[in-house]
Amino acid sequence: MSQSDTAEIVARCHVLYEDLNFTAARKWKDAEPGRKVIGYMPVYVPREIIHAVGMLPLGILGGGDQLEVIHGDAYYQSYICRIPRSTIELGVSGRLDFVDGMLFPSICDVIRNLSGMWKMMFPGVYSKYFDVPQTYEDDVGGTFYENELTELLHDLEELAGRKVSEDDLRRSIEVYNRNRQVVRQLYALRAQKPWQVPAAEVYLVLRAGLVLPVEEHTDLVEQYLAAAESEDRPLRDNCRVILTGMFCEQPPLNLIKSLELSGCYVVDDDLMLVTRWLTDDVPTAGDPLHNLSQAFLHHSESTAAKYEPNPEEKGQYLVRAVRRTGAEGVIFASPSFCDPALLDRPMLQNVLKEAGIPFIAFKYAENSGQMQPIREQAGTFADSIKLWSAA
Amino acid sequence: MKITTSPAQSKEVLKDASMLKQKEMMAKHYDRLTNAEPNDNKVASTFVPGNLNELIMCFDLVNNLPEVNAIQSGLRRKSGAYVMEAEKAGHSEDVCTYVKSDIGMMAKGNIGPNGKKLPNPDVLLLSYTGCFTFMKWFELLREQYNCETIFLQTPYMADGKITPNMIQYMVKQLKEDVIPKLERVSGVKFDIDRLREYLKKSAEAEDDLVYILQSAKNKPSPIDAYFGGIYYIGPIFGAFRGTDDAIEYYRFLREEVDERLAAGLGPVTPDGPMGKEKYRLVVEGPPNYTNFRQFWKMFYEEGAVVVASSYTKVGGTYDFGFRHDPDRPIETLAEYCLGVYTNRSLPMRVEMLSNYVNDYQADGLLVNSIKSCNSFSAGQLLIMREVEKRTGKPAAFIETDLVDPRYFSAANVKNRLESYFQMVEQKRSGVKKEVAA
Amino acid sequence: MKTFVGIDLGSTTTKAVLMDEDERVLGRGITNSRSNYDTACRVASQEAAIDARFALFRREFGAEQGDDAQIEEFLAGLERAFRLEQFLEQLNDLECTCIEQVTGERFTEVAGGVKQALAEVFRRLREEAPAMFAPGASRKSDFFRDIAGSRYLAVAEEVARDAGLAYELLLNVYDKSIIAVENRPPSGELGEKFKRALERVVSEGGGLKGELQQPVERALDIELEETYLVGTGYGRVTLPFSKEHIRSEILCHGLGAHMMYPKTRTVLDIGGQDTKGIQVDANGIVENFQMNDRCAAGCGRYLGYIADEMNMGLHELGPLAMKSGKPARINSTCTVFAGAELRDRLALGERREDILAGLHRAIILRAMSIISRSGGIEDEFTFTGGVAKNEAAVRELKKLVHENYGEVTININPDSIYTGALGGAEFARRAAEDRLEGVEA
Amino acid sequence: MTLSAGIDVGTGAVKAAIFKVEDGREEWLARSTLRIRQRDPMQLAEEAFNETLEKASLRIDDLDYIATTGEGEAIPFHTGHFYSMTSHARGAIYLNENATAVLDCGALHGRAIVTDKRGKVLGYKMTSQCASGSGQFLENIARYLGIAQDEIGKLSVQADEPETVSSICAVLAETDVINMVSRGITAPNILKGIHLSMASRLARLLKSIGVTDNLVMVTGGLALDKGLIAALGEELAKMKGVEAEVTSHPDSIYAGAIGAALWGAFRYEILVASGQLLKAS
Repeated sequence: MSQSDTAEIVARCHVLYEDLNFTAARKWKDAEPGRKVIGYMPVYVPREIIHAVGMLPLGILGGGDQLEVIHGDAYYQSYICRIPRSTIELGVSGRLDFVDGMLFPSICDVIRNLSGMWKMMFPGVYSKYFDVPQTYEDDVGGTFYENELTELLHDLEELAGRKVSEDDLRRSIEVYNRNRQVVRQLYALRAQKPWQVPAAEVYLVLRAGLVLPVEEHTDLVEQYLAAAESEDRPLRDNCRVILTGMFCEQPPLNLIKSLELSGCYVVDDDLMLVTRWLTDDVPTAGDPLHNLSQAFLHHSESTAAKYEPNPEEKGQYLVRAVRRTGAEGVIFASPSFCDPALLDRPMLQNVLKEAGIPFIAFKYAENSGQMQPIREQAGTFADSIKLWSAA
Repeated sequence: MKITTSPAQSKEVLKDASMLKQKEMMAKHYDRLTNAEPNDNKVASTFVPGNLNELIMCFDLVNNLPEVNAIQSGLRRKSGAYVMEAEKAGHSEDVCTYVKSDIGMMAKGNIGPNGKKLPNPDVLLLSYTGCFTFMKWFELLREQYNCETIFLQTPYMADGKITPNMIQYMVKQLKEDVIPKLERVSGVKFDIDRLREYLKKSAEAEDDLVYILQSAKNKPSPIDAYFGGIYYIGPIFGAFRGTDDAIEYYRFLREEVDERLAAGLGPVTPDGPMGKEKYRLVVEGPPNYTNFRQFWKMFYEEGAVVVASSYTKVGGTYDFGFRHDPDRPIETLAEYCLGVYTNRSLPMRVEMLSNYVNDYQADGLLVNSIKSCNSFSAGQLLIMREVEKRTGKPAAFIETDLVDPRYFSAANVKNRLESYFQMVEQKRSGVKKEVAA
Repeated sequence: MKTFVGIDLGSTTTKAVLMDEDERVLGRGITNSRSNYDTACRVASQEAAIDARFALFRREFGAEQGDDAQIEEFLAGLERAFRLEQFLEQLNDLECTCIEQVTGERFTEVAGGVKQALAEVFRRLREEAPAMFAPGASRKSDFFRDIAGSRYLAVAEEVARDAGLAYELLLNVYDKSIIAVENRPPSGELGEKFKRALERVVSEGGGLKGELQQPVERALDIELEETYLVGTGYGRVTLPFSKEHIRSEILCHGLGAHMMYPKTRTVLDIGGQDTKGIQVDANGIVENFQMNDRCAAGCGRYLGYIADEMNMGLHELGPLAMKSGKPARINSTCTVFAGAELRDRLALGERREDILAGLHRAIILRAMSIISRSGGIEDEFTFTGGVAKNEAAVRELKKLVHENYGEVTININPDSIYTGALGGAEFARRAAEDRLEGVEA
Repeated sequence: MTLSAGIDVGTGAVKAAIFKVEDGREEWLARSTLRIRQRDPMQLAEEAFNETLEKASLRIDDLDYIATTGEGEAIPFHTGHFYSMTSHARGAIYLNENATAVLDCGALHGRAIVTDKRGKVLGYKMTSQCASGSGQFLENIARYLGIAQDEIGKLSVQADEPETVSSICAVLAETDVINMVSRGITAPNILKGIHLSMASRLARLLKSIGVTDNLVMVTGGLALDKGLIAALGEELAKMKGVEAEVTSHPDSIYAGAIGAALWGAFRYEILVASGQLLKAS
């Protein structure tokens, strides 16, 4: 492994990020006959299963701020968030014509309905609404989820024309465990030295993981980690914040950059949760689907798309994250018109209030162009923490 | 013909006898609710789609429906202030106004339509059927009331079918979680025969409901299946399913409809019997409640009658044969929840609406897209296009909101409706002229 | 003679079309829509009637448009002279009104100075007026408000500076007066004005033109009977017409486009505050339509805000945008925030033409969505409304139409702004015909 | 003694102020404001700044801290930048020591801020989305009605039956207003209606950040609009649990520049005290 510097790695990730034609995934597919690509939307799908049948899981997170939406708007009213329209645009414009299947996980009503739209608009393509349990007892939600996983596996096996053994699944879990480990290291490093690991870079490095084969991505993260640790970057007089509330439609890169420009180091975030959804390694011994199900039920991130059965636990994950990372405040940034995130927000804010943690909130769309109001709000937040941190 | 002037509301409003009866029932129910505490009754809050009224009654719980409260607030023009109240408390302008109206109402003292304070619920029965927002709604209520919350997940019918896994999952939730918790909260032991008894009564009323809704296949239609339909579904989608009251109401309503049918009459509007039926429409989406009469008037003034609507299926889809089945009491509850309109996939909805346009001989589909309800609204433009394609009938699209008056622009809606009616008319006369030539 | 009138009361302009019994357009008139819809209708009708006179003159000469260079030259001269007459009449009105406004607290100490300044401003305006209506002169717009307004502001700034007066005072007097003057359209004494204009033309030219006087007078004597009127457009609900005289603008635009281009199947209309995509059949009957929703982002008014922000005339935006080779990517078409976005980008060093080109593209992208909603584009495609005159918008539209729908014929008529009124006039003609035949309207 | 300058680059105007702070005493030495009107704000900022220097008889080297705020991040000669809500909060406290809440009413955005007595920001929020409740919208309507900026307030307070604007989009709201004129609604009632709808948004903003019985200082371009102040008072009075009073100050438009200058001095003293910076003189 040759030593690259961060700029080089980030530049490569940036190219992948901006590529709305998914050239990397197309190349992967064309490299061997019979290869198949399965697209998935945020927040979480069990990529291990797709990997085990030899397919490439391709994360599709909307069109960002560079895609011109011409047909997508024809399907959505102005009060619906942006991601489904840009996703449809990607589909209608042929940018996803190499994708052999689409998974629409259970996020919200909009993405749920998009699954049905996809069936009608692209009848030749496998598409599935991937339902997950909102109850977490092993016997109830667990059984339901294991059955859902089995169904998905069967579907994919049929699509691939091959059977998958338990060992195949275990190997894939192992591969993803490895990826989860390096991503956890990356987040830990940033929490420790945020000036060495800018938020926009972390974001780009992770985004690359949605279009690259996981093995390649693990290498890339490792390279970045090594490079980031060896470089010396100037420490700025910034405050430390956690960025939360963006569990589906991702903010434009400029927004993430603007936060740091206006004086905030991001020490934790919930961007692209799929990469960190399972918080621990998934055991490889025993029934792999059961293990995946157990991990989902008992070791997964909290987010607005999930029901919290225990009222005492509501929002505590944020407080814990603040303590863990030494953050001085929380920035809620949520997509406009996102019912789950925006309805969750007041409850989370109450928890933070109780814990005496300062916070601010604003909304964005993946194609927001005006960063001035964002800079102003984040800047004021940073100002007040800086001016009064000792007071 | 039983047309009576309602003395309670403004004097010019005309109502059928059935509407008056229904109003009485609702009033009685609200009194039961607001008297729950002195009468030592316990209260369960739950939602309309997939509501388990029969089960709730098994535990002597009074059924409180926050959605219906929000509707009542909308009709009484209070929802605007409630929504603002919730926004003041930090809720986003972007989110569901049903939720905000409910939360704003609590903040302003939780006064029900009868002017008395609504009780705090003893249990929140969160059945999130066909709508994710319900989940957040009850998390918010739980934060407020700090009471037992029971969660029932209804899997989405994404592939157009009910799988054994879905039924099994729901039955397990009901047996292992919902029923034991309801027993604990109410102190009443679950009696499955009692449930069977209620389910039997449900099915009886459901038969009459289907008859009434399908009477719109006649020309002229004796009912308006949207504006009138909202009154008709009230009891069975709410706290009355499984009661003798409901059986009696639907029998009464059926007779009323039969009378109009026999006399060849159209529906009764707030301004009296409707004039000549000029347009027959199928409507997709919930209505607007803040300007309900003004909205309805835009239709009947032009001679437009709604012959079928999807909104009258949110609390259960009965016209394809489903009835609550006393012989499979728990499974039938699961199937009921799974089948409600918003839990159906988009292809299923397209199928249903296309069939309505054809079966009810409608001139076309009108979509009333509601800002608040993504479960309904996301994808409606495609639904509209597909139904047009399949039926060859033109469709139109308007946008309002359930209970947020800021999203009802009368001029805007009227402009589109007028354009739509004129377009239908123009097409017809075009056809006529071609035939004549 | 019998005439049929269609009036399209839009949110920014009101258009009228006068049609004869043979489905031929006699005249077109346009004016600013204003707070008083009755007035807007009256002015537009009057403008159409004036225009119709020119058609009648031509008929009296037995000439088709453009046939006879001499006659065309004469008629053009006559029109300029007529416009000048009308302009001067309104200018006088504006002056009187302005002077009346010089009262109250804010003027206590400066009333004399302001009145003097006003007199000077209007003297200069009158002086330069004939040049504005000289052959070949270009005007910012044809509306009194725009012509007088832009010149007033320029002249008043000079005069105020010379007199050491606050420019704001003169500005305020004007802002107050212009509405009153607009709502008081020029007198209906058209015959008189035509005669004065004729005299002016004769006195300036002489010779042959004397012989033309008789046919002109004959044409002036023809009475135009308003047989049936149909109103449409945004303001139609407030029109003082009964229901059978009102048609939805969707139907009118569909029919109007069909009349101009009978093979039209898809119509795009970008108006001041709404954008419509309409599908019509072979008879001009509307099959489907979609409009923008509750938000007026990306409609014509957007360009108005941009023009204000850039201190440019609306007509100047397109040409400047055409100079760009690299349009900026603009993601927000919210009209009111347009100014902020513009400033943001200018501050970042982007070029004005690139930003403008990006803004034009953004408008057209939004229109493309609405067309897509209404069912896409089928051959032939007709683009109507005020924005159809903007070359930069048209350029983006053509590009996007061809990229997304292949080779389709794109029709843009110089009179496309009158499409709705034209449809209205035809509905009026048909209604009168039906009434005659006893067919139910 | 600390000498500091604040430069506030806004959407409509550039403001500059110079302060002398000694033993907690704050002395306002000079001020200057220039309207932007399609000129380069950066150049104007320099002009305004030079004007204040001249008025205070100072040279740029005499200043210990030059703070920018608003859209002034790009001014090359600044020592530090404070975001506008930070500086408005401080400016408001300076103008009235009891003002622990601030409403900054600018052309496009409204900003609500709550502070403690020292000007420490405790909470804040900005309006976003459509602009029908913005100052820009009000300005457009006033121009349409032929009313000068400084007359708006006076007319608005004469309203007897204010007409509310229903539309959410500013462009559509404009049409609403045109309809009102044609229905014979008077200018005072129209303006008051707009003021009320703006005020209602702003009042909600205040409530949502926890304003209860604070004194609210209105700053920014609309601070001197009596009509808006009155409407705000009415809207707040209607609000349960809020006893806030609204006030303004003739120097309200300088709030940002004042705040920036004072925070600059504050920050400078911290830096000196913590040894991160050596005092020049």
